[in-house]
This record gives sequence, C-alpha cells and structure tokens, in this order.
Amino acid sequence: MNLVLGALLTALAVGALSAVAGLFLPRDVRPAVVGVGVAVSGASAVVAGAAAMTGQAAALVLPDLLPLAGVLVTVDALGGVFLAVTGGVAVAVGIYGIGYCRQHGLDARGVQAVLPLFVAAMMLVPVAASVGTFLLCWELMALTSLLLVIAEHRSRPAVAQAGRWYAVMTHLGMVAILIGLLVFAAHAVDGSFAALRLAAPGLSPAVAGLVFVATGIGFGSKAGIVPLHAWLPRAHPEAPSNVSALMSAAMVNLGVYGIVRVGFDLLGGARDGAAGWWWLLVLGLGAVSAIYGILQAAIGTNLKRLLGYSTTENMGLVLVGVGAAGMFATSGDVTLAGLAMAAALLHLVNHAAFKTLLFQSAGSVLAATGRRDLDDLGGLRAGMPGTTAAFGLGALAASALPPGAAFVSEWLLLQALIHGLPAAGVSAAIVMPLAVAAVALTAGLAVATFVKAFGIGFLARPRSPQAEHATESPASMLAGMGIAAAACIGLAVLPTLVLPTIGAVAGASVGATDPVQIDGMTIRLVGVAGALSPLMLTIALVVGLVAALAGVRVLATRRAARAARLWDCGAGPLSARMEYTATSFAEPLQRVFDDVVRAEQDVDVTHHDESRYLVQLVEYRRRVPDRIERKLYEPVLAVMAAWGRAGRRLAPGSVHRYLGYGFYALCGLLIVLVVTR
Amino acid sequence: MGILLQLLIVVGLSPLLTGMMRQIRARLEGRAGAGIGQPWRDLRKLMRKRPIAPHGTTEVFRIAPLVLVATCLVVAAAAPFVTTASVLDPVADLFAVVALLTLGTVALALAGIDTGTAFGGMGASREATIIALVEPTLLVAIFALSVPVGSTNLGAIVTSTLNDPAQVFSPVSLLAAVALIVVIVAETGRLPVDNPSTHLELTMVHEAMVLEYSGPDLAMVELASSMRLTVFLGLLANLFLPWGIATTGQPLLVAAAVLAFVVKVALLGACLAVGEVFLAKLRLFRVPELLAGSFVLGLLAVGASFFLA
Amino acid sequence: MQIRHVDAGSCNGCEVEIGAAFGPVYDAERYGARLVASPRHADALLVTGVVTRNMAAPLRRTFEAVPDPKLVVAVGDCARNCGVFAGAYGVAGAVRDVVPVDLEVPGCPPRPEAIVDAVRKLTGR
Amino acid sequence: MSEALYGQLLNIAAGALLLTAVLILWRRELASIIDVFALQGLALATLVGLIALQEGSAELAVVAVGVLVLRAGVLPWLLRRALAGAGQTRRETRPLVNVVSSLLAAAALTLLAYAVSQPLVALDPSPATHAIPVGMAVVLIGFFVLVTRRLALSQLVGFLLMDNGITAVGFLTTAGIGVIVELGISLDVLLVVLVLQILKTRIREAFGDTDIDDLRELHD
Repeated sequence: MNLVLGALLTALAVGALSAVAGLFLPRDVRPAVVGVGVAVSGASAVVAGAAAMTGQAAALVLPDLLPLAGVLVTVDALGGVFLAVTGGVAVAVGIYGIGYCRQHGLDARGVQAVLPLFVAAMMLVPVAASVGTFLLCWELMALTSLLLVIAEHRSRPAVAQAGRWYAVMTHLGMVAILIGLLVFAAHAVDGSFAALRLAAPGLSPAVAGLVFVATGIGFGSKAGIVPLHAWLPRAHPEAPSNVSALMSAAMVNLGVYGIVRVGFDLLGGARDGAAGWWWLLVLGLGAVSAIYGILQAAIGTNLKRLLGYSTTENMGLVLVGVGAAGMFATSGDVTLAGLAMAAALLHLVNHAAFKTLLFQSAGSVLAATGRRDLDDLGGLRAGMPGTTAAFGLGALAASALPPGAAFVSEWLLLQALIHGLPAAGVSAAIVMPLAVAAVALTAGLAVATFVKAFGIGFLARPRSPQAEHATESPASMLAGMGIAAAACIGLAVLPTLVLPTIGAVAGASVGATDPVQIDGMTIRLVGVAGALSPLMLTIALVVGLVAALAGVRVLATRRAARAARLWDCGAGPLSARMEYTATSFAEPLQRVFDDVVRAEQDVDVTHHDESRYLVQLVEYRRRVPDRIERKLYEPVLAVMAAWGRAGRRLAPGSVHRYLGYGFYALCGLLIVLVVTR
Repeated sequence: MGILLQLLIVVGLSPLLTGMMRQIRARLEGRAGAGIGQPWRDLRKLMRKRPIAPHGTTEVFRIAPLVLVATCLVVAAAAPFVTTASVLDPVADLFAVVALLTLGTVALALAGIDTGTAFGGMGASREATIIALVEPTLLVAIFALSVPVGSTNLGAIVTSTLNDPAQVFSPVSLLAAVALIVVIVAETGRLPVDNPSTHLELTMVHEAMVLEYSGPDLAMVELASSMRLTVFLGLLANLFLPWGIATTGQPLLVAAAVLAFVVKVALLGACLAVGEVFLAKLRLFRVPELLAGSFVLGLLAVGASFFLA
Repeated sequence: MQIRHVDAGSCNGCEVEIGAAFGPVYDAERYGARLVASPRHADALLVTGVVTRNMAAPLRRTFEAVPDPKLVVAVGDCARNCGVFAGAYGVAGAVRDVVPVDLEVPGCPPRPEAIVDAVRKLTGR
Repeated sequence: MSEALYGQLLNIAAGALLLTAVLILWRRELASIIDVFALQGLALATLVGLIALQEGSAELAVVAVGVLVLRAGVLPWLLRRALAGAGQTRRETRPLVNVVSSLLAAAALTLLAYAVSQPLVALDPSPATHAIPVGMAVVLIGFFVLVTRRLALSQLVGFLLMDNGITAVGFLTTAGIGVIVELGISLDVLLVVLVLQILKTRIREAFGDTDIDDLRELHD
C-alpha cells in the first residue's frame, strides 16, 4: 500500500465521514465539521495527486463491490493532475464553506451531507479505470452537483429552472458518454481501460471516430463548450457560491480530462494520422467557445454569470491547447505536441486557482450585499477591503497580464501555436494564424471584462444602499480566499515549481519527453526557441515601482497632500447616478460586436403633459440573449413540446382505453410472432 | 550597464520627443511653438506643486501612475534599444513586452473608474474597448515577425534581421509594419484614434482618464505617456531598421548605437507629427474599422510569410 | 504653465480675444502657456466677465480644484470692476469679490497683446 | 538579376497587389478607390515586367508596357471620368456587407485562395508559382467587391480587380501567355468598361441614381 493509494483512501474515507457528520451532527457545529472534513480530504487528495504526478502509480481492484465489471481504480500521472487540482479547490472551498454556509442558510442537513459526496465523486472520476466504475462515478458526480445546484430553490424560482436545464443537459451528456464507451467496450475483451487500450488499434476509423465524437459530446457539455454550454451560465450563478466554485474550478476540468483520457490515452488518437480531424474539431470548438464565452462575459452585468461565461472561455483556451497538441502529434511533431498539452494543463491549473478565488469573493459580495448585478455594486473597497483585494488578484490572474497566473500559460499556448506553423502542412498553415488571432482576441476581451468586473464592481462609489453598507465577511471565508489567493500568487510568480511536473505528464500523454526545462527562474522551451522568466518579470516590475516611488519622493518638493472634492466641473456634488455603470462600460464593445451578440435594447421617453419638448423620464432596457441557445435549443424544445401534446391525446383518462392499449400490443406481438415464424 | 544606459536615454529623451513633436506641429500650423524643452519644464513645475487627494478615491488611484511608469521602465530596460546583450533577456519577449504595456493601460483605466466621475468611466470604457481590439492585431503582427526568425524574443528578431537585411524588404515585414504602425498609433493615443491635445471631454479617451490627476501624479502620467510613445517607436525602429544597434559592449559601438537610436526615434516621431497635422480624429465607432483593417494586414503578413517564398 | 479658462458671465468678447491670443498670430503658447481641460492640470485661472450669481459658486469650486500654488488672472474690465454691468441684477460682483486675484488685464475687450503680456508675466519668459 | 533578388522583388510586387486589393475594400471614397486601383495596375505591370526581365523576352516586356498603360493609365482615367459624371454619389456609403466584416472576409478568402492553389504551386515550386495564391486572392476579393458593393462604379472596380487577379495568375502560372491573348483580354476588358459606362449613364438618366438595388423596381 503506497503513498498514493493511502492518501487517496484517506481522502475518500474522510469525505464519507464528513458526509455522515453532515447528516447527524447538530446544526450549529455542522458547517464547521463538514468544512474541515472537506478541506482535509482535499489536502490528502492533493498529496495523492502530487505523488502520482511524480511517477508513483497505484491500482485497486474490488471485484465484488459492483455486479458485472466490479470496481477498478488506477491512479496514474494524468489522473493525478486532475486529482490534485480537485483536492486543492476542495481545500479552499471547504474552509470558505464554514462561514459561507452558516450565514447563507446552507447548513441544512441535505446540503451538508451532499457536499462532501460531491467532492469525493469528483476525486473518483479521474482515477476510475473501468467503464463501469467511470460511469458510476460520473453519474454520482452529476447527481450530487445537481442536488447542490438546486439547494436554494426555495428562496429563488430561477434556481429551479437552472436546475432543470442542468439536469437535462448533464444526463443527455451522460447518455452520449455511455453510448461512446459501450461501443468502445464492445470491441474489447472487457470494460477495463487496459483492455480498451489494447483494443484501440483494432478499431476501424469510423468506429473510433464515433466513439470520440459521442464521448466528446458528453465531456464537452460538461466542460461548457459551445454549443453545449447552455446549462453553465444558468447553473453557476444560481448555485451557492462555494458550489459554483467547486463546479467551475474542478468539475468542468473533468470534461477536459475525459477528452484527453479517451482521445489520447484510450483511443491513442495521437498515434494514427486518421485522427487528425478530431483535433481540428476540438481546436475549432475550443476557439469558438473562448471567443463566444468571453464576449458574453464582456457585455454581461451579472457578476456570477459573467464568471460562468469566463469559465467557458478558459475551457475553450484549454481545448485549443489540447486540439493543437493532437494536431501536432498526428502530424508527427511530438515535442510541440507536448508543449501545447503542457500549456493546456497549466492553464487548467491556473484557471482552477483564480476561478476558485473569483467565485469565492463574488460569493462574499453576494452574502454581504445580496446584489449580483454589477450595476448595483461599487464602492466595496471601503466596506470589504479583504474581498476587494482578493477579487483584484483573481482579476489580474484571469486577464492574462503579467504578473498574473494566466499570463504564463497563455504565453506557452501562443508559443506552441506560433511554432506550429511550419510543423504541419496546409491545415496548420491556415488554422494556426486563426487560432492565434482567436486567443489574442480572447485575451484582449478578457482584459476589458475584468477591468469592468473589478473597477465597476468594487471601486468608485456605491450604486445601491446595500453596497454602501456592505461589511467584511467572516474570518473563515477570508481564510478560504487567502488559500486560493496564495495559490494564484504562487502559480504566477513561481510556475517554475509546478511546470516541470506538469510538462512531464503532458509530454508522456502524447509520447514525448519534457517539453519545457527550467534553468534558475527561467522557463526554456525544448526543441523550439523561447524563454520567459515570470519571477524576473515580477521582480523587475517591483523594482520599477520602487524606483518610480523613490523618484516622486525625492523630486516632489511639497509632500503633504491636500484633500479636495472630486472635480465636478464646478456644478453640484457628483452622485452615484452620474457614474458609469457596467452596462454603459460595455456599450462600445456591444456596439462593435453587434453582429455577433445582437443585444435587444429599447429606449422609451415619456414627455411632460404640458409640452412634448420637456422630457420627464427616459427608460433604457437591454437584454443580451444567448443567440446560439436561441438558434439551437428553442427549435428542439418546441418540437419536444409538440410531441408531448401529441402524446397527451393518447391518454384521455379512460381506463378501458389503457387496458385496450395493452390488449392491442399483445395481439400485435402474437401476430408478429406468427408472421416471422 | 546597457540597461542603465537605455533607461537614461528613454527617461531623459522621451519628454524631448514629445516636445519635438509639439514643436513640429506648431511650425506646420504657422506658430512659433514653445520649444523642445517645454515638457521637461512642465514636469519640473508639476513636481513642485502640492499633491491633491480627491475624496472617495482608493489606493488604485494613487498607485496607477507608478504602475504606469514602472511598466514603461521595465520595457525600456529589457528591450534591445541600444544593445542586444540585455541581462533581462528572458523578459524581452514580444508577448511579455506587449502584456506589460497593456498592464499600464489597465492600471490607468482602473484609476479612471476609481474616481467615480462620469468622464473617468467614459475614458476607461473607451480605452478598454480599444485595448480589446488592438490586442489581436498586435499579436498577429508579432506572429508574422516571429515566423522567419522562429522566435518571439526581441533580441533574436533584431539579430536575425541584422544578419539577413533582405528580410526587411519582404512583403511579410512590410505588411506587418503597416499593421504595427496603426496599432501603435492606437495604443499611444495619437490621432486619428485619440487627440492628445483635446479640450472637449466628449472626444477624450486617454485625457478623460487622467482629468482627476494633478501635481506629481500628473507628472508621472505625462512622463509615462511620452515614455510609452518613445518605447513603441523604438520597438518599431529596431524591429524593422535595427542597423546601428550594438551587438557587443564596446564603448564606441554603444555610443554609435545611442546616436543611431536617437536619430531613428526622432525621425519616426517627426513623421508621426507631420502626419497628425493632416489628419482629423476618427469617430470612436469608426476606429474598429481602422483596427480591423490593420488586423487583416497582420493576418495577411502571416499568410505571406508562408505562401510567398 | 497650464491655464484653465473660466467664463464667469462674460459677453464672449474676451473669449474671442483669448482665442486670438492662443491662435497662430499671437501664439501665447510659444511662451510655454497652454490651455488645459481640467483645473487639476492648471496653474492659473483665466477668468473673464462679471461673476454672475449662478457662476459665483462654480468659480469658487474651480478655484479650490486648482492645486497650490495657483494664480488667478482677471481678464477684461468686467472681471476687474463689473464694467458696464456694474450694479446690474444677477451680478454677484467682480472676480476679486469671489476669489483672490493676482493679475488684472484691463480693456473691454483687452487686446490679444495685453493677454499675451499677462501670460508672459506669469510664465516669466 | 540574381535569383534571390528576383524572388524578393516578385514577392514585393505580389504583396503590393494584395495590399491594394485590401485597401480597395477598406476605403469608402470612390476617388481614392480608383487611385488605389491605379496603383494595383502599376504593381501588376511591375510583376509582368519582372517576369519579362527574368525570362529575357521582349514580347513579355511589350505586354508589361501594355498592362501599365491600360491598367494604370487608361482604365483609371475612364473610371475618373465616370466618377466626375456620377454627380453626388462619391462615397460607397452603405455596402451590403459592412467594412469590418468585408475585411475579415478578405482575410478568409486569402486563406482559401492559399488552400486551393497549393496543388498548382506544388507542380513546379518557383518564386513565380509561389505568388499564385496572391493572384487567386485578388480574384476572389474582386468577386467579393462585385457582389457586396452597391454603386455601379465600385462594382466595376470589383470586376477590374478580378481581371487583374486573372492576369496575374495567368502570367505567374505559364510565364507569358502570348501578346495576342493579353491584347485580346485587355481589349474585351476595355469594351466591357465602355459598355458598362454607357449603360450606367443610361441608367442614371432613367432613374437619377446608380444604386443597383433600385433596379429591383424594374423586376416587380
């Protein structure tokens, strides 16, 4: 029994115990115990994942736990990455949850019992090593997350609707995965992943393609990839914030995990050239999701919805990396494939860190003000400095600017794409520039988005009494944010610590050696020219800052600052209604991208009764409908509704007719038998 | 040594560049002009004024000018302006440089929002929009430049151009150059995207964000904006016309390199100023057309890099 | 030297002259003076016209908004001593009744040379 | 002239061809569109002239001069006259596809042209054939202009753009389609232009405007 297995089992056991605790402990201690339990199990999961990444493998077989295949668990390096990420998120969210659940009325028995189960399920998915086990864990994860999403359905009706969307889509995805894996397993001796690996080379391209696409649909919808993203911007805002953090930072990753595991590992998509179009598809969808997600985020005003769309964006970027890795691997350039995959995995880790932080701080804003619309927020710096600092840090990390976490991973991604140009023929020659442009546009829009989210949401003057009287959240929540913030800073300044390990894992997944090597504090790419030193960059910035400050101190002759009112053009004092709101901030972008987003807006002006030249009231309304959703989902829903109505006609309520149906069916069967005999 | 030299040059000469451009405009408009040294005199005067702390502003407002200056300083130190042998070589990556300069703009935009005045928010919103549209063009143009070299490291690009001067006269670098010029004009807030000497708030972009600054803070902002201009022009000059840059630390070479750098930047600045006299400001919502055009040029440059030659 | 121009209730005669003073012909800018958009950037206020009741408070606020050390120039007879509007209803008084004045430019309207001369006194060039 | 230098210059000429095509999409003023078109004629003539120099064939040189005269001289002159006659419609104010999207479309078309002309290039890789995608791109962009612009004049420019592209491709593929062919092409282009111009004046006399959309009224 080695370290990996021990840590993993500890994690699961602690999770189960805290679930039981959540069920039976009295209300006042419940959140604390469960939170600590989740954190502890997360921590041991991190240990297990880290150990697995460094090469220790572990396997566990429980043949009798389940009928048919039994339970098969294997921890390998790839699974280790996702295990560790899930664990890390769990640590932060667990601590955060202690305070959050208490003051948010989430200390009910059900929620507290399900939360640890959800975390445990997410830890099990990346280590499941047989089709049966995998599907079981996946379904467990889906169900528990669903229960948590609808936790607050009593307080807000919107929650129920979001829950419905989530339930339907996640289970359709489940069905797709089921089909894919079963078709795959039908060609193998049994359902274990090892058997599938053996069977993969024997598959015909058509079957392999079917498996990849079918599973890809399921995993893609879990990762919130356009056009299967519809559930994400609904479920994430409506779920309790600690749950949204778990879903957005840990659960969506598992969609990517599924694609990588099935595509590269099981199907060996990196090996045969026939799989080229899979990865082109993945890359294309990734790019589209990235741009579409960040565009919706850039013009959105609902803080949590904005963060949800940003999740779609980041998963899109990750998939761009994965797709590029696949393309390079199939065209034979393995080192570059390793680089792209490393970029994807690193970005995934970064996203987990800063998205946890962002959702946590959004949650404490929600808890303090009860407002989630940026147009009602602002001026939170005065009331809740800790949360403001946390969100600012997360925003910096998310907007891919140095010294932020995402900057490093996006730099890696761009390097991979740029050097990919000579690599792979015509397709690459056309795809890579577009991919670079897409990533670049995403980066630019992300900057605008997070300037809006942080500036409008937290700085300037409060736009509502709730925001004005907001008070800082309890210590436990701040502690949770602190953990996530520390992770963000660490990943931003010292990615050199984690990158070699991740790089090795990525390289192994596409059959390459380490794509990056570290000398001192510099990241050097292997095989292609390219070097970056985040630490040196940060130090240089700090030095520059100090130098500038010193310059001012030395040269400025008059030191004492005089307080003065804001310059209001000499008119009366400025009121909060004169400020720019999130809507007005995003208006230029909305105008520029109007062909894409098609915002519905109308302005009606009510005039005075005396004279129609005097305006009494100007009313501006704007809706930004999700166009993809409107074009894609509403027809389907309409058709299904029509079927439902048709079906209703069969059931008028007369018992005789129901009995009659049975009778006719029986006769029909007998006739068929006679005929076929 | 090289770093300090570059810092000194950029910090010392950037206000003079601004002064020179104002002087050229004045002369072309038939005025005498205030003289090249005027920006330095203004900075000195601003430094002597008593700072003002407007009510309701947070640390962001106070730190932003420093961040702005710091980003420019880092770029000025890292980029190969005078010598290609830089200690900060791992920072002198084109993406990193672009991201750093964007960071400065973001800090200023946040400061603009932080004041809570309508104009500050307006400027920030416009600036953010322009950043979002400029980024793709910039990165694609960088892509085009990096393709023949196989690296995005500034030093590498410059040296390879030195070794193979023919690169400069390929359609790749010509298209990329046009794209970059448009982008730089947008990034540094010059005509026709933004009018640095406007008094009408409704037409402001950069000015609107700094309306609230005064005294030393304003001095920082002014210095930083002229440093940004210098840095961008310097990058443009050395990416396409790197001749004269010192590849070794020999004092004589370095002196020549300093001279060459100053001349190049001055010439580019002069061209920009002359151009501005004949240009009118674009409507804000015509700017995307301009940027889309330069984006297409960048993309074509990438295309040219693989389908020509 | 940055200058913020405030129209406290002028007949726009002085504005025309100020425009001329900063135009190509007289070019006050050659002496290092620039009109700026915000009093925060300014070192001196160029106040024209009598101070009307509506403009008294804004003028005071503008004066407060200028960082120290600061100067105020009253341009035109109205600004110095209400000129032809003396005693008219709605007139709060001359500029010096509202904010401390450091320099006065006589004339109704003052000739651009006079304004340029005042500017040169300020910039010392 | 050395091979490398030849390739270099050829590439620049091709780049100029592409750049001018994009500029025609970019600009709104009909006058400047025509100027850009004249520049493109110049670039095309340079291209042909370079090939002529490389081949050392006097025949091609003659063709180059012909191209120069026709594409950079006569046609722009005709267009300017048409514009002078056109009255107040001096700007392509509202094309069917707005400028931004048509620029992006141009980029897409260029990539498409590159993709489709790969086999041609693969036949015999030489500096000349490497520039074929540019010619293709110009053809496609010209067609795009023809489709999306409203004013008859700018559609005419689109048509001429296509023709420039075709000529470029022709010369780049088979270094030198004979003088006769080129003359034939040029002549019928000239004819087309004249005919269109006459038609245009007729249309304007009939409807007072040359917004092609108004012709729908004839249909219903």
